[in-house]
Amino acid sequence: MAVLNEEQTMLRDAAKSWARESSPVTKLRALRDSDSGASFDAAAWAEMGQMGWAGVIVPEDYDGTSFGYLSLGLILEETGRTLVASPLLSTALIGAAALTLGGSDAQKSAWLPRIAAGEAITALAVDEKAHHAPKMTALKAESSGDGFTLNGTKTFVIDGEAADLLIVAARTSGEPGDTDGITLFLTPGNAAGVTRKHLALADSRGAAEVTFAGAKGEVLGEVGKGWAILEPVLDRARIGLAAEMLGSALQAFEITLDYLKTRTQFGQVIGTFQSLQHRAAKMFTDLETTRSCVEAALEQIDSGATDNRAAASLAKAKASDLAHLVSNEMVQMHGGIGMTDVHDAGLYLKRARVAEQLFGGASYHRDRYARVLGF
Amino acid sequence: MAVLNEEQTMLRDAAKSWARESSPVTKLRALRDSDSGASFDAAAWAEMGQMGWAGVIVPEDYDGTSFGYLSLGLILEETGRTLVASPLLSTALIGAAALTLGGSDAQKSAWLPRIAAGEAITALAVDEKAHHAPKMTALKAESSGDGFTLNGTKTFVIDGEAADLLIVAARTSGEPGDTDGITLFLTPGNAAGVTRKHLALADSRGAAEVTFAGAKGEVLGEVGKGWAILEPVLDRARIGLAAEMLGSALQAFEITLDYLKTRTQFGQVIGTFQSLQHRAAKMFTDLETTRSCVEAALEQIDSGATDNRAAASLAKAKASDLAHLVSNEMVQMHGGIGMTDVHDAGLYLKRARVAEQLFGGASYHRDRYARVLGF
Amino acid sequence: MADFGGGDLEAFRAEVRDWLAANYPPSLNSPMDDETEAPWGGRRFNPTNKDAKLWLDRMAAKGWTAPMWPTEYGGGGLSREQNKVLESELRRIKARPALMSFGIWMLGPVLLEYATEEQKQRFLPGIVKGEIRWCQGYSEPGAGSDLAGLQTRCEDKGDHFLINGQKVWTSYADQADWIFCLVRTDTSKKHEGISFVLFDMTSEGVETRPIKLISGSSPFCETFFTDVKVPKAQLVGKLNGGWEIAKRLLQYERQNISAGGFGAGAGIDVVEAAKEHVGVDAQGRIADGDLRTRISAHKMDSAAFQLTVRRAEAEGKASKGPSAATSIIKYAAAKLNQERTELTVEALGLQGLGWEGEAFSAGEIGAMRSMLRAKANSIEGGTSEINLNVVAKRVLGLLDHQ
Amino acid sequence: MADFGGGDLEAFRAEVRDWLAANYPPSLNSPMDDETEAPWGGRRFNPTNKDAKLWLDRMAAKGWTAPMWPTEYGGGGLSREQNKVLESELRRIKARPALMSFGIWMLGPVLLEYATEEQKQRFLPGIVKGEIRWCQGYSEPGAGSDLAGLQTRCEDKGDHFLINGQKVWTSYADQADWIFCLVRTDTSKKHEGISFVLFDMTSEGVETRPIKLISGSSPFCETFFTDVKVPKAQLVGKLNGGWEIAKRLLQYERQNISAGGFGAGAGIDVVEAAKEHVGVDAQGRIADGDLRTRISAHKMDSAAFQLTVRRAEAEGKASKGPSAATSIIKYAAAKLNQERTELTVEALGLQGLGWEGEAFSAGEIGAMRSMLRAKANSIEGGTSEINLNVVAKRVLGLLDHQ
Repeated sequence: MAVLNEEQTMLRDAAKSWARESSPVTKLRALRDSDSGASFDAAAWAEMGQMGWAGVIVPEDYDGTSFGYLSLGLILEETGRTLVASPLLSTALIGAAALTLGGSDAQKSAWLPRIAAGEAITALAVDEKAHHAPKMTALKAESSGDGFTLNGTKTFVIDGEAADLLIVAARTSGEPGDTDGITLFLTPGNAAGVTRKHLALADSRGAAEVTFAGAKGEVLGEVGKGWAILEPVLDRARIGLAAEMLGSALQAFEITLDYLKTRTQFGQVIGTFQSLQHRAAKMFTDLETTRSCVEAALEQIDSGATDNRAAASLAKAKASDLAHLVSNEMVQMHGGIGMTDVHDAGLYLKRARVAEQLFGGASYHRDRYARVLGF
Repeated sequence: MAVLNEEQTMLRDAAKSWARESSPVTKLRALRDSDSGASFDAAAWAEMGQMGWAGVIVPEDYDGTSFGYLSLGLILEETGRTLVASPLLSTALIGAAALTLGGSDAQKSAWLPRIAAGEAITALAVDEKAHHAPKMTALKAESSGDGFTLNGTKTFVIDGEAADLLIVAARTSGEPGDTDGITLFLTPGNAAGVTRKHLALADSRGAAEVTFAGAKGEVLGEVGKGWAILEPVLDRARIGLAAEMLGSALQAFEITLDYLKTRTQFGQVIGTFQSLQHRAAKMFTDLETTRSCVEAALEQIDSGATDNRAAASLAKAKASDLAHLVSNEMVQMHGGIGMTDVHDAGLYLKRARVAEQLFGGASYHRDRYARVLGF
Repeated sequence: MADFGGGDLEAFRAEVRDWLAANYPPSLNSPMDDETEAPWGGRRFNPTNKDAKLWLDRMAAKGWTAPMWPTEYGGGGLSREQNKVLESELRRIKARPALMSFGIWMLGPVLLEYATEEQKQRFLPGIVKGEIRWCQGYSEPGAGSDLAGLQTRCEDKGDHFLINGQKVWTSYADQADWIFCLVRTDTSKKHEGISFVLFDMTSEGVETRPIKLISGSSPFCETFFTDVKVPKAQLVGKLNGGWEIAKRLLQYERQNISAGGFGAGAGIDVVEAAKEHVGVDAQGRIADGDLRTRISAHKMDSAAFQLTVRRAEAEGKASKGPSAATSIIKYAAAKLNQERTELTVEALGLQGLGWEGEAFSAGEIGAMRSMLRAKANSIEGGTSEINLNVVAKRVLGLLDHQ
Repeated sequence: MADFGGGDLEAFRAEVRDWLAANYPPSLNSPMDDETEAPWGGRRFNPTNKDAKLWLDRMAAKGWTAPMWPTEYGGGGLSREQNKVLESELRRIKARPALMSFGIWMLGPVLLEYATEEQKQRFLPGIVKGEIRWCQGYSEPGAGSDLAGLQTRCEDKGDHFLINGQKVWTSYADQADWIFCLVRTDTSKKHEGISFVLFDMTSEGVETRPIKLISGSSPFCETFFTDVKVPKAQLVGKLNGGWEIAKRLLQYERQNISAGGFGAGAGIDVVEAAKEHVGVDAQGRIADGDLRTRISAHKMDSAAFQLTVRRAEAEGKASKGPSAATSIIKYAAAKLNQERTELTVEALGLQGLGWEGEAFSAGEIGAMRSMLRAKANSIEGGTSEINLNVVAKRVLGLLDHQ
């Protein structure tokens, strides 16, 4: 655990007890079993908003607290522990980051205070195919009279159905694969020409497929220069998601460790078996090294660094591998009971698989890390 | 172990007892400590020749026994157990295969009986750079009067210094990377224009760098169509080497298993520790599955199959991974004593690393396997 | 029969071929219309396509639902070579199985070995005919890997046994007619206090509850016994002698699992998924080199596994005893299927993350669910940890911790 | 000292800077001419470049060879913050170390804690000055991981101890002046029968024999004791109380190993080796995608490790106790160095397989030998298996097998 200041310690403790007491894993089950198709629990989000969590990285000028990314990461980690389904990532992190980094004064004024208050939901619409590939943006934006119209389809849009504001990566020039020619647009979720379809994913939170058919878009940042905002925003998203995944993996590990200490077979507590001990110790090693990457990445953003590519790919790749390993071991070490739906292991496993892919899997980020390092 | 016929069983048993009694690992130590730069023990090779092992795949018409590749693989496995340094691979397998597959009657008559009798050593000169890449052949062969002259350098030539006959892959047309335009040549080891330099490798067997400066070469097979011989010969070499590596890994495993059964720490035989038991059981799993691949590949050649690419890459990749794992575990499970030069663990480790790279490492063969399978 | 001549076998092949031509219902050449056609037999077997039942009855009449069992108990009485011919002819016409049955795969072989003559006469013919569908009462909530730790009590009440307790992971308990069940008849001992009994699932006091898995619905049930009365004639083997039978039966179960691996070949192919969703480069290689490498390694391990199964079979036949390679097959099969299904989900990307709904094809949803279901491969029928312990101790000769 | 002001520190920095400008011998700015200049000190320290000795003497005079030890024993008496300033100034001018010493890294700290005042006065100043070179007599052929199983006997002969036995893995025993040594003073107990003694390596009956490793020559020795007489005043701590001291000393040893990792950054860089020998594609990527992926994963793990070392340090400082992350550092460092050296050999291809001779550069031969030498990283100073046991038990709270 990073060395925290008083304000960070308070935030972390508040998040920890809120997640444990007010939003345990049973809440995710309830959301799933409600069959509402909602990607989060609105009541819980309202509470989170009241606690100020939606405004942690929003500048004070726009009614946020400007506590920074490490603070937000701590909340994501704690809510990740109990698999809290919330727009913390899509809105409090991604939406706030995109508007802060790329928004005009008017855009900031219009949206940041509402985000900070927990009143507006935002969603980033970037991917178009099954695998994360932001440079491959093909969705067309064409200049038309007073603005731009968008045509095309985005998928894997987190909290896309609930979003009041869609932040859309579109192509105004160049070819898929080019970073030049990508432009970001703001489009209200309920704008004419926008249709949204629910994608029911294994994690019970899901995502949206969003189709734009002549919908109007307002430019965020500069035309053709969206990559300069999109890439830093995606890196922040990856780091924030890695913090959430770290929390989930840690909780899954702790639940498993408890089981190892209580389950008896062959007259022995199974945690006394050396092969399980060594596997547990290796998981602990991965947890500790991943934590270092996640916290360092959060601190690096807070320090004002402009290039967080390596740090983000490192954090996301390590968190993905960690989530993969720990979720598998959680099931295996629980044996049969871990395979049943009444146990939480499956929920951790399914969330892990979705989070692993979101904003690029370990494979994507190993490739990217190598590129950034020049090989 | 494959189901063997009587002749194969006898060969295997003979090889096993000869290796154990007449050529234990101390022989490799002696070769190393002699500082002679020799790549094998001539006296041992003479014995092997007398037992007929040099002619196992040589057709009966040329004084061989035509027992086949499975038989030769069994000998390689048994001699691999005690790290016997011999030209069994370079000559009895590669040389015999190249001449049998590509030689004219005259060439076969000239060389195969001498190979079968253990009287001639052959060496395949294919690689030119640090990584195995037969298609990248660049060494130039130019037509000149009655034949061809060769100019260029080959490296990692196994038994190249001792070779009476060099089998050289050269380029008569096309560019490095093309398979068309590669031609195989026969050149006596002591031919004018051939110079050979010893490469002292970690396995104490070494290899040669062979430079051709206007040396004459006699075409083996057809001009420009050498790939049709070279690739099948390399596949046979990979499979034979995999058999040798299987034997070395098996012996390394058995030595380690014995140590696990006798070494005591904390008042326990260390083989009772579950984490070591599981690691041993996983090595055993890899030994068994690798054996299946090696034996199936040998049997596939004997069956007359013409395309052995997948089988060869499978056997060599699996054998390389196996050798890597088992040699590492051998040192680790022996602890400090395994790190000392007086123990054999280092010899198994060093031979493993050289054999892993020879004719393509696991990485090369995973890539090739995927290509052959069409992805 | 040992030197069964090739000529006789060919005559047998002709006979099988003729019989199949005359007796295999053409309507079974199409895929199953619905799950009711899965030929599990039993009292409630009522397939939508009645030919599934006809096929079962015809095969059962020849004893070919249990081809190598003795004819006196309804089996086919075939030699191993004849059985291979029968199997190859069934494969040739792509015949559906006539009967899927735990009775044939697991219970029958141990009854042939351990039951009294009376019990064999009573139970085996019904198994061959598929009249009775069986389930297996082994695992309990507190007895998984440590099966012998089971606590379901069986008391001797003079003229009958009285059974109380709970089983878990009972496959198809809610659809089975009878159960073969391990019970505790002596609480003062562990392995020597277990007995093997058979009883009717319609007995008073038997209750079943289906188990939902992380992958969705499943054939597994929890099964509860409350004062279930069982006639003493339904004890197989000796009182307190059930552990030996239990272990033997597990061998048959494992052979069953090993033979096919886990769901190999089913569903979306990982290479095709990667080519479609990840794309290929100019040389036709999967564009993601990292994923491609892992797929190649997996394909190699898969090939190595298949070759090992084949080798173990050949060696087993040649040496008349199990090959050492068989000991690692269950462990390797579980690992491979987990790898295969994980790689498929990864190759599919977002399309591999779907749980339900029209945005995903049945194959894509199947990929996710297969990946989840495959996690049990290293748990069911003996955990991988137990498998490795067994290899270390029985095959490698390492000792228990003192 | 706790609220040491920034201003005072800056004054100290200026003082250090001036002193270094005046006292660091310019001839040491060049690389070492030969191994004799490695500043291990001791009676036989006789560097070709005499300035190495001069530099040692000047630093020792200020106590800066042991900057944070009390001045009364010859140390520098610096605070933690001052020491950081000193270190940063030494780094700034790229100063060679003045003294490398097991006496400073390992023995001194436990003497400060366990020795009598008389022993401190006798031994510590000599350590600070580098007058005596020390070696460590811990492992024995039968006592590796199970160090407490050591058998070297130490008998009480009234006015002296008599030592008989054998040590192994004694680094530089053949060049050391004195040894700190674990001996058995009670054969009826295990941990409670061990004592910690110091003695002169020139004592009669001491013999050393260098150990050749799989990677070539090494600083390790076998050390034999035959009726070695040791004055009783050279027992540190209580008779039979040596195990506690031994463990404490191992902590210092591990801290030492952890701080730098194993040989990180030394030798040929794996990325450069791969680019040169494997080549790059049109996009500048290492052409072998499989190797590239593994190098990238390794570089990530390496970065994660460095960040963890840094975090553990920061947390340790903030909480005044060791961070849980420290428990995994030795294990992770060994694994990383083994990976790094293996990948380098693999990337070099044939050029990584050389053992000697002109066909290979010193760096290439070093790559092979480093890979071989690195195999010991997971053995020396506590095996990885022991490290994992310790994490499982002390950090995760799992219990011993019953």
